[in-house]
Amino acid sequence: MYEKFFEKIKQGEDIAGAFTGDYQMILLVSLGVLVLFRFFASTRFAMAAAFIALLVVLRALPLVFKVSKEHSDTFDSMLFYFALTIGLVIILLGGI
Amino acid sequence: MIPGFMIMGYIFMFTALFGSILALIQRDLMKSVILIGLEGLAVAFLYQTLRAPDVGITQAILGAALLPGIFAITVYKTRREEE
Amino acid sequence: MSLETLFQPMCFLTAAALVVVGLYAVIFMDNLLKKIIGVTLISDGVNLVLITGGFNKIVAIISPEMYEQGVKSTAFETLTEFPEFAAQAAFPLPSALVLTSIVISVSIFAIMLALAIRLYQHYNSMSCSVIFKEVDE
Amino acid sequence: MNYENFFVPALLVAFPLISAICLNFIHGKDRAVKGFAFLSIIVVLLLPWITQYGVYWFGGHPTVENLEGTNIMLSKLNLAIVYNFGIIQKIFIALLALLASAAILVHFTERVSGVYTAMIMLGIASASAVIMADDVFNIFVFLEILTISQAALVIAVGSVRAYKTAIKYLILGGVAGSSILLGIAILLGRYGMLNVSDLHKVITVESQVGISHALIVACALIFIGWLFESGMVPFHIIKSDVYSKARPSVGAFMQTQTKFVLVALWVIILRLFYGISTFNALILGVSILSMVFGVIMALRQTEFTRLLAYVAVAQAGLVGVGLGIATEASVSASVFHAINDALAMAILFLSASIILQITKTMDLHKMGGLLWKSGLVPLWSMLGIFAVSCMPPFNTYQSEFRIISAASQAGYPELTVIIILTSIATFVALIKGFYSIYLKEGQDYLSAKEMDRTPYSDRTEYVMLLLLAICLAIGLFPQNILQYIQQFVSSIGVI
Repeated sequence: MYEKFFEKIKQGEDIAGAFTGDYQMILLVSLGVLVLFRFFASTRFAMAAAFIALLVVLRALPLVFKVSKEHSDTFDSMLFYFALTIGLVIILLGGI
Repeated sequence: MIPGFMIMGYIFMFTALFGSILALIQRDLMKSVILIGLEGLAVAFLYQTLRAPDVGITQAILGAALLPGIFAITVYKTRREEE
Repeated sequence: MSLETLFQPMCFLTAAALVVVGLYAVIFMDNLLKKIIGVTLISDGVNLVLITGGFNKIVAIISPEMYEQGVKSTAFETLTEFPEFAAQAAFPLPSALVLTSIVISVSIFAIMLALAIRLYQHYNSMSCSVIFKEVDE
Repeated sequence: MNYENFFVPALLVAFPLISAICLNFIHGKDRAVKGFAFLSIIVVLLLPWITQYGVYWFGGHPTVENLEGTNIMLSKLNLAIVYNFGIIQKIFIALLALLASAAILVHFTERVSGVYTAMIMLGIASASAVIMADDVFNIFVFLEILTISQAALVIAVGSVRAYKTAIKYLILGGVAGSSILLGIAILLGRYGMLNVSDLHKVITVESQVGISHALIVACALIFIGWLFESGMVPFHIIKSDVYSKARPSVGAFMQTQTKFVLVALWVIILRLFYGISTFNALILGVSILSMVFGVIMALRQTEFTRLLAYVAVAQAGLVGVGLGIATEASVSASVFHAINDALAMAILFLSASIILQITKTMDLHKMGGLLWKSGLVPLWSMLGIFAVSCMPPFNTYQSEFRIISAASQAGYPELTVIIILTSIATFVALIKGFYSIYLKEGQDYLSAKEMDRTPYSDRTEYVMLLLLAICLAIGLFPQNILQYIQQFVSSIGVI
């Protein structure tokens, strides 16, 4: 993981921002899992699930570069996420 | 006995649908613009059979004449073949 | 089920097909002009949904039997031909809405096509994979 | 002529539209454009304060009573378009007018473009119509006009990148607008009416039996339109792109529009679809995602306006978090946050406008060392950074504190952690931008001695000072505005 960051430093990218963003991602994933399971299952199960999610995220670090790669300005990715959202929203609201 | 305007309506539905699909699979953009005009006209007549004649007139002017016109100008200013 | 009763559902199906074809064009077609054509097809389909909903009193603000009663009540006694007309007439509100929405969508397409011409003059191509390629300028 | 009933709420929409049309016609005649623009700015700034409160029925059709012998479900039915104008609407429209006039005045120098001013007027008209209207179709029409005016303001920059952004925005906007219209068509086909209050009554009666599938599909379609208009998660990329490609002063105006439209449209969809069980959870999830992704992407940017744009998107996500929790305290806090954050972000966008005038670039790698070159602007923008990242004396602190306490009261203690970390990350991102612009050393243009002569617009600085003063005033006396917001939220009636 250290090497991955080191490569990015060599490429002249900003690392302080990347670290902050990474903390944010770790918190988002683990706390998001915690909230989800707390509402749809028991609290104890939620804590276990959040711990597992935390471990998975820590193994997959650094996440920020992957996230920012997905946030490109290309039209194709925008339309892809648009189409994904139309489906997800209808499913999640409980129609069809 | 099925009324005559409904038979016409089925024909217009068919035209609109196939016009739109054919417009999208053309390689020649001018042809697809003409087919889009056909689709707009079919939708305009469909409005007429659906008892909305005022919308039919507006759609015939805007959707079947003006819009293909602007599309045709665009195709004329850019390239005609799809790469 | 005769063709007569199927007329309105078939109109809805046509509109749905137009929307689906348009969405396909917007998402998957590469040519910029075809993407814009897809947006026109979507808006045509949505307008057709509105107009078809107004046909044949499917709009259920009033139940049909009660509507007949209301029309035949004392308030409308002098209008002898009115019940017949009211039984056949379409709901007028969607027509008014569609008029507005057609005009707005045509103006949006005009702006889009003007932008497409400008982009073509710069990139000499109408392909989205060329125009929207990510390059650091 | 009856002067008592002259300043009706419809004038708030009608006047900017008329002035936009006139400005379009006199485009090219510079002095006429300048005079007319100045006049319409004054009128637009004054109009919200002299308009009467109340409900406005177009065409003078108030309501009809129940017809004898028919089966209309409602006791009263609105026949025409209805506009509501209360204190909250007045605050929203007054702030919109303030920032719009700032966007016009900043570029009020040698040649004033008539079309550019007209598009800003169109933006005011459409946003205030969305804020006031109580009619679903009227809202659709003005959302489309809002999309057109925002795209036109991006096109006005005139570079190829701006054209690319504008055409992407227009295509996505066309599809999202059609999605809203399809939702309206389903509502109209099922209930036969367009007025939100009437629909609310009918849906309330119907939902005692059960939620129909048609209502759920309509909710999904209108929800997608809401996502586009408010720049939530799948659309945060294009929304931030639009903010950053337009001129920075126009960016300040556009993020204000987006935040107010977010709140206004949310009130309407909540009144229609509050019966659907997963609706609030969906809004909450989308808002958390756009908050976190917005702030992460802000940390990664190398262009100052894009950084500010992503911060604006993240703050809109924070507003959405409060709305998604949907208790009375959280909703009033987040409506308050929408107002505060629109003001605070506008300060930073205006400082970006000054920097653009001085350096002619927005790339953070090419800037640096402006601290002693730009007067007191660094101080104001530092205060603006404090205001955006929710530091105590400013107004955003008050509202964010209320959102956090409402979240922990409503049973989401995890959210408080995410919100606090978001504001810290916002601060880091903005300080990074501040460092690169003002403190970093060693750029070529500093040694070229051209910097001392580069003027920047004093007007922008005055507007920044005015906004800072408003921010401080609201931060010191928050209760003065918050009480009206609490009245407004309790008058929605479904939370």
